[in-house]
Amino acid sequence: MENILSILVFFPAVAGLLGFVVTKESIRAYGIAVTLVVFLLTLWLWFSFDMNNPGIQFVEMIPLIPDFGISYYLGADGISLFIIVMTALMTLIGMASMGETKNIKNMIISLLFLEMTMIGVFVALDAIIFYLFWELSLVPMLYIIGAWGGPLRVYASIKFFLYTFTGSLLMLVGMLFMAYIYHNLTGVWSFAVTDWYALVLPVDYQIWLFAAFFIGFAIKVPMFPFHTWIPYAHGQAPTIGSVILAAILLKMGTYGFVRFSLPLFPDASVMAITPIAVLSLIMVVYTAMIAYAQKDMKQVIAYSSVSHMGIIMLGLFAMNAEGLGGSIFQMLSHGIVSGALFMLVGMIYDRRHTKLLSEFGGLASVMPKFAIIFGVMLMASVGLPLTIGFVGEFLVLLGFYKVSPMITIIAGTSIILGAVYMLRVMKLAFFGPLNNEANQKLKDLNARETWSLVPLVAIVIWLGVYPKPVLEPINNSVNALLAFMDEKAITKEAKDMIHVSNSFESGRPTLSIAGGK
Amino acid sequence: MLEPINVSLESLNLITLAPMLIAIAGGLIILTIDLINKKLDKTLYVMLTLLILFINFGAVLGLNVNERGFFDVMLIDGISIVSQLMIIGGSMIFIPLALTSKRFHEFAYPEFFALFLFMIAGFQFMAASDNLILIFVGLETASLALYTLIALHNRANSYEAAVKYFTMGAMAAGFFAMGSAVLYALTGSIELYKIAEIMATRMSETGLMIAIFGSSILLLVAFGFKLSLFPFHTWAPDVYEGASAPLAGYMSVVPKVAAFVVSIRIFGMYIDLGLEWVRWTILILAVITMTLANVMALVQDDVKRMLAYSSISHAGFIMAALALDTTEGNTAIFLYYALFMFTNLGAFAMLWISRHKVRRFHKRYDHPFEKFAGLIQIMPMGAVIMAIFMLSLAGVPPFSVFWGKIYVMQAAVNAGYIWLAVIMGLNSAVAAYYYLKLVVYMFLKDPVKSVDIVYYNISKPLMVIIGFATVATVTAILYIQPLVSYLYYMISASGY
Amino acid sequence: MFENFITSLMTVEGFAFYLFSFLTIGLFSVTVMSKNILYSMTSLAAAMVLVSGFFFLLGADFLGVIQIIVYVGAVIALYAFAMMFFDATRDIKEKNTNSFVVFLLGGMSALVLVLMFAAPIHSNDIQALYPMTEGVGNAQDVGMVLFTKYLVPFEVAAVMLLVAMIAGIILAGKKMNHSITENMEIDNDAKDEIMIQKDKE
Amino acid sequence: MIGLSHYLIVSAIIFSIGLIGVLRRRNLLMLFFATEIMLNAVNIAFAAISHYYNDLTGQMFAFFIIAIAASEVAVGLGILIVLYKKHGSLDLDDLASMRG
Amino acid sequence: MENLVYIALFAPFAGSLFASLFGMKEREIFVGVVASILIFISFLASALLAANLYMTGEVIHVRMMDWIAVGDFNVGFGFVVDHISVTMMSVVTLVSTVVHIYAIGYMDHDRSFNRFFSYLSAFVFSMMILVMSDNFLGLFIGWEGVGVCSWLLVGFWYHKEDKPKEENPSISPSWAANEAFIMNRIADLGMLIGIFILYWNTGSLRYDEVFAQLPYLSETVLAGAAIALFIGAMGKSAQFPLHTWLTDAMEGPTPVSALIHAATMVTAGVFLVVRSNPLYAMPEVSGVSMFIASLGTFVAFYAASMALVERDLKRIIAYSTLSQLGYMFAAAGLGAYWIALFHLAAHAFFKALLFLGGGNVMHAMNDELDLFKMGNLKKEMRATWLYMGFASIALAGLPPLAGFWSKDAIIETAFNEQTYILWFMLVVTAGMTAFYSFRQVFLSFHGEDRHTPLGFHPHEMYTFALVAMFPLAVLALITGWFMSAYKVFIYHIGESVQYEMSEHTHHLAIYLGLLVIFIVLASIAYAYMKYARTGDKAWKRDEAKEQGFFYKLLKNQYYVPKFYEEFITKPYSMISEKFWTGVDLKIVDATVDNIAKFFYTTGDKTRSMQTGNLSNYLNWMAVGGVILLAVAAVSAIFM
Repeated sequence: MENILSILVFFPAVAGLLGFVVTKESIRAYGIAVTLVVFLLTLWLWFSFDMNNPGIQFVEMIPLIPDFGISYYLGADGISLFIIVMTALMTLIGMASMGETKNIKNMIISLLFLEMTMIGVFVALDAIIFYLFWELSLVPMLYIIGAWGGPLRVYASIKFFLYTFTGSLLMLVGMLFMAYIYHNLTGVWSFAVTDWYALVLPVDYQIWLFAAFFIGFAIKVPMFPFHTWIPYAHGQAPTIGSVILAAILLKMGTYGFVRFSLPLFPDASVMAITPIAVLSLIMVVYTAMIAYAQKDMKQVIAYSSVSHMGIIMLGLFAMNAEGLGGSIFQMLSHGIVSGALFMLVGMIYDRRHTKLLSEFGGLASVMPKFAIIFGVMLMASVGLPLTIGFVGEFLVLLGFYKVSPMITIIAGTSIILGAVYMLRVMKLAFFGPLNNEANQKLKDLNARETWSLVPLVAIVIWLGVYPKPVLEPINNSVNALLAFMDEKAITKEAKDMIHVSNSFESGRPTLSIAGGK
Repeated sequence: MLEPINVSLESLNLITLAPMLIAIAGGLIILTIDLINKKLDKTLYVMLTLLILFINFGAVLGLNVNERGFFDVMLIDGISIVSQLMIIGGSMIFIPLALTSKRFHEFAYPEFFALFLFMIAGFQFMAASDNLILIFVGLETASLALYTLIALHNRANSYEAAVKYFTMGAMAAGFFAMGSAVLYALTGSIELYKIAEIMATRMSETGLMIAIFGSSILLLVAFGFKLSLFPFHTWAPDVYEGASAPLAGYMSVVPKVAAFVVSIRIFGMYIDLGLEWVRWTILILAVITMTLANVMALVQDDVKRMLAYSSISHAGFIMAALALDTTEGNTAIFLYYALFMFTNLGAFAMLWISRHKVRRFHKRYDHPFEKFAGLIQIMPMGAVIMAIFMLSLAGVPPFSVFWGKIYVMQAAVNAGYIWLAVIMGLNSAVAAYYYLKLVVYMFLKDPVKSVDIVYYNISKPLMVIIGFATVATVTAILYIQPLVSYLYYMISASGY
Repeated sequence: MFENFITSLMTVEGFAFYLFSFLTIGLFSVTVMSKNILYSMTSLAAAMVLVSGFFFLLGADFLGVIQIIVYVGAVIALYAFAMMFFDATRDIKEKNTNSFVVFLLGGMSALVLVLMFAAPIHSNDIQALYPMTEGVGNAQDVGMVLFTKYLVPFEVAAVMLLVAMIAGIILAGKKMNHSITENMEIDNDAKDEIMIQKDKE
Repeated sequence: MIGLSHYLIVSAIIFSIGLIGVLRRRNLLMLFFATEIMLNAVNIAFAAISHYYNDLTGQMFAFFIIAIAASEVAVGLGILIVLYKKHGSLDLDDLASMRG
Repeated sequence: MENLVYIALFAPFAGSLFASLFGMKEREIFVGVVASILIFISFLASALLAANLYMTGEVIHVRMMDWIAVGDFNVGFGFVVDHISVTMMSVVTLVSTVVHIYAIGYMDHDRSFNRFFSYLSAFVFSMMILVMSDNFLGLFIGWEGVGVCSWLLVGFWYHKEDKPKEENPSISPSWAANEAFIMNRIADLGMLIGIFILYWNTGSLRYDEVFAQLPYLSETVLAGAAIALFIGAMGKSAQFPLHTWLTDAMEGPTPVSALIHAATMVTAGVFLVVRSNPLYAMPEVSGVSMFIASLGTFVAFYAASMALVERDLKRIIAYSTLSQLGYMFAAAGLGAYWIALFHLAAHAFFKALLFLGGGNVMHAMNDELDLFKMGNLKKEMRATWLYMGFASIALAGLPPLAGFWSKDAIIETAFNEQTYILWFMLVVTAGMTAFYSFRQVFLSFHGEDRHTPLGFHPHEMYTFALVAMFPLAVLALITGWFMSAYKVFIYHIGESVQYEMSEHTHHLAIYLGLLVIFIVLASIAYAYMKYARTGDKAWKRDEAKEQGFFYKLLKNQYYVPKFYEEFITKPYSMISEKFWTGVDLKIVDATVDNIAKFFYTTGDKTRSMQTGNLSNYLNWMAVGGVILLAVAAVSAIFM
């Protein structure tokens, strides 16, 4: 199956189309079956992935519009591989755990289309195809938020759509300009990212292009001043919407940085370290504080997402394998953990139809299973070692320490502030006496809910204890990326920066000793 | 004494006239049939028209590139072929929209179809000539027919629309004539290629620049009116609102294609002469047009009117491509319209099938947003199709207009106008809001009144047309490549 | 400048030109300014006749004749009929607000156009494409060109006139009095609409 | 001597008068008059240029402009008639049901 | 031997998993029993390893598997059994075993009995990782692990309500648990930074490799790493100013306090410093070490002073723990790492004993902890009285009990290092320690019977629990006797732990010891005079004194918690709220919305341009045309 990626992309879409035929009663089973197949396919992808090859694999390339230089160009490397797997997993689990009953058919079909676009984004190697899936992903999400959301759903969904749309249009201009430069230098039109990689751009071009791509990605991430759509989107979205949004859609932004910004504009990326670090710091600290002030459980997690994305952003610009690899790992970890947290909040919402913290208290007494799983996810969220959350966060901070100890120390407060707001939620919702009468008869998780969460708990712990199967391919690809950036960088400052952030400081000349061998 | 003139039939190259003659003959045939038998109904005429257009289309396809005919009055170059094909294609999509399940006034007239064919002939003449006289006559033929077609919808709004369009059109005609006069005064010729030649020799003369600029502005007023460029766009929303929905959709594409061909010829000439001033004037107007129309579309309460503003905005978008005056820019114009045509006509057709004779939802509007509220619950298929058209118009890939958009933007970038591409991008973002508004109404709101049916005017032929438009919109990615290479070939072959 | 004016007045051509100019400008002004539609139309007709004077002056005899026939004979007649139809002989109440802006615009356009035309637009290098033949009547000359080079526009103009005729006939025709578009009774399925759309509540 | 410019300037002035009429008039019929004036002005210009270049093309143009003007009148009046039947007025100010 | 390592490590984990299987079920005694047995197995394994190490001197390194490997960073799960870790392992597992058994009795009536054991065993597992790891990151796993388990255990009675601070200084178990966790997190950040520094400068996190690199490192790096790691230690070991959580953590069940907040987790900080002794022994970081010693001494004194006036039985013990931790840091900071470690072990035994005794009292008094409501309990609780008295003697530092040997060595060290101020303070603190220990013993077990009038009917603890405490009592007695043997044992580690008194001190040692003993005895006597007597001379509360400045200062813990409340917690809440409502909603979000609104209102305004009036449209067109013409004319003229 050389064309596994195409199958992955189009299978959900075709299934979505066929889903129109399936009746309302059977659609949920249909959706779960389809996403399960997709997930199995992604697992197959993983197992047939050559772990030692840092390059792009499963490449498919069909010229689509040669005159524009647009081709149907797919491929996956160690960086995208696991995001794809996670996409399939979270869609599957999200769908399995879904409590919605209204218009379920439309929901399932939208989700299937959404899955197509998400996988598409992560496998696309042609800028236009990437953009295509990127934009297309907004549509089902708009529908999901807007049709099944809370009272402000329309506002939230439009805000989500327009905000991202605006940013990505500027990114599109950047892409077009990039293609133009490519054409100028080579005489050939191409939007293939791998072709673009070969370009060595002058620094001022790099800066402008970086800025254009930055806007698109930063809004999606969402980075600090552009983050205000996310509390609305999360606050209003139905559970499944939040899960997908937090787990996968946000990763599109960070993935974009890895796929485009870093390798294409190494010098500009190095220059951007400080500004981005500052923005990330604001994200980390400021949104963590805002999360603390929230009254709505879901908003806490929404803001915490932003805070965690700050950490991811920081890692991306650490310019060393530790930071970058950690950052990519953190994307997975955040996807799973925040997804699970949103699912948990959704489950309590299904029971009580409120997410206000003040309505709860003492839930641990009536819903122990729920409390335990929430606790595990909470601990993963605050980065407890041996949970998935630690590995990424630790590596990011470790990596960035080399770039700037001061910034790392401030960013490191995320482990404190994260604990502060998460424990507040835990305390307010789960601890204390069970005072609210409405809560006294709450049922603990049912089988469907439990079994959709247990795999996540298992992953949280498995990858916390033994992240190697995931980290290894990421590491290979990240090392290749860094070597590539180093080679491509034209300014001395950038080269120095990459060198410095990848070397040890001591008088010891070699790096032969690597801990624990 | 005048010498008798000997002209060989071959040198006239009569074949270049064939397409228009077919259309005119078709119109006459329809009139004749009507004279013979008064009882025939619109289905016959629609199909006849379609067949005539079909022959016309074939005739255009059979033309060779870069030929002149009939004392060089006719100019069959790449863009004239391409634009004629688009004009006919658009018309072929339009005309079956007459076959609604309800009856509307204009389609009861066989003359409607005759006028329609004459109008197409007029557009074809506009496109297939660089002689200002023929352009003018063709333009007026088409325009006069169009005014009538609008008025024939026969209700207060359509008269108002027709009057507004007509009056402003008359003024624009005055400006066109004046502009031509100035060009004639400058060059002693009214054939554009000649004008360009002579103008080039006179560029260095002192004191002439005012006349050259002036002529460009006079012509710009005339074509700015046709292309609904700010500040000559004011007719557009009202006329679109007053006209029947399919005609409004038609107006936003076909007449503009014809007008763009002429504009490319005229303003391309100015810019080629090195008059950056003209380029900047057009660019600025284009930018204002797209922005202003977008902003105004935001606040509309009626879908049709919103689409009218959006059409203005799209026209501004394309006008900017024109100002680039590169082969890519010119290709972009046609590509954009080719893609826009399916989507926009589809969207208007969707409005058309939802047309009720009574205004149940709003005193003034036929298609207020409320009408479409909760459509997904009432008619899911219709809602999805409409949403696809809206998203396409908003420039969401992979739907057709997106490809036009990136081609235009790429053309802008390639010409070094990155700021223009950025403005286009931002405008698309603003535009997304109002397209989204309809999507939001359809998908995210509950029906205002418990209406069982919105698409009341639907019929099989309309379904076919809409289906076709939908398929063309969705599968654009598959045919872009041949389309672009064909267009690019044709346009570069004609030297633009 | 003024001397120039005086000397040119001395010639027949010059005199005629100035006479026609002042008269047409004056009459057209009356057309534009008059509140009475009758005055307006009469002065328009008169001015158009005078315009044909320019044509004769410029040697475009055929054009002059056409001008008189078409404008005065056809157009003005049409207007006259229309005027009677509209019963518009009475004074028309017009709210001519913003007249300052109007005149400013008019003035400005006049100024710019005059500036344009005052430029040395006339070039002696220009070779006439269809020069007037010496010793041949203008009508013949025009005919020659019209039926060779401009045969196609001519035919298109014929179509245009046909369009105008059809348009005029059907628009003014009786069939327009009842609008099918708005009238539901004409529609066979009118009932459906009412039935189908009945509110559920 | 009367030069080309003289004619052109007259033409320009008449054109502006027409323009003023178009802007000023609220009665549609009168407004149509004004458009006729504009076209007539152009005709003068064409005839004059034609004369001074000794070229027939200008006359051709003028000829077609006359034809166009005539057609416009026919169509315009047709529209006016239906409008009048419906509205009972030709005043522009009564004709603003579509706005915004 | 490797298997023993794994058994020692994973037996508690197995216990935890086993218990968690029954976590949501009704109380099952066997859960506690199984967990205890598994911990005991772990203890046996640890003891065997210790014995083996003692016999063969062979340090065992085990690498279980890879963990994180990215770029040059490669850390696995590796464990080392050397003299330091084996000491800790033995102490931890031993105390844990006792506490487990004890808890079967103590938690008898709790409906979450099973859950308790799963937490408790998980804690032991984490602690074992902490002590056994052969690299800093592994230590950090355990470090955080014990933090979480402590959070779970402190907040074990999560359903208790929040009380105002005046009523209950720790507010509620869940509050105290969160406080402990967050405080520790602050310190953990420091520790992480230390790890980063070490990694980027040595390329590794394994102890042996890191320490091998130390000589090549610059002073700033060394000092930075030392400071950062010590910040981590400060949190775990509740050193000032991160100490407030420890007393609040007394909200947890008493076995938890015994195990976590006395014997094991809180000593992790000391362990870290001892573990990193090559780093702290570097001459470049002597300043840091001195600071550690000074801070330790200060905390010893500071905590002891607060204990003087405390009424809450458990809090007094908590303060004493704090104080003893101060001693340990003083020793470690002065370079006497092995003495610190030795005191750690000895302290673990008697302090656990003390806590368990306190637990007995609590059990008897229906969770009432106010000393002023007790008195003369020895008549109902003889065994407990004996245990507590014994432990208090050990704590006070009277020979021949363990406390004497180890504490005296620390005081001697301070003298030996010629840091006489420290020495003096430590001596004073020793006296205070004796006073408050016995104040507590006398107030609860001696004197007037104040509890019967209040309606308490104390009863002795289960016998098996009392039996289980016996090993601790024994150890509290005998540990000190093995000090020189231990010295020999631990000297194998390397030069940096070796610490000998100088000749001069050696001579004076006996007098110094006697001085301390004298002070301690005097303090005990004073306490007896004040609190233990009955009848007329029985102790009465002195309200006036309780209003005194010093009393209130001490009672309110020097107002440190209040300071945190007022200057950190509340402002944090306030700023957060402001950030949200004031900045995020009103500025950041509003800007975005306003941009959108701007377009919308522009649309609304320009809409009026479309008047519907044809005349206007014509005007627009003409205006446009004429202006463009004018612009054309102007630009043509100027070109």
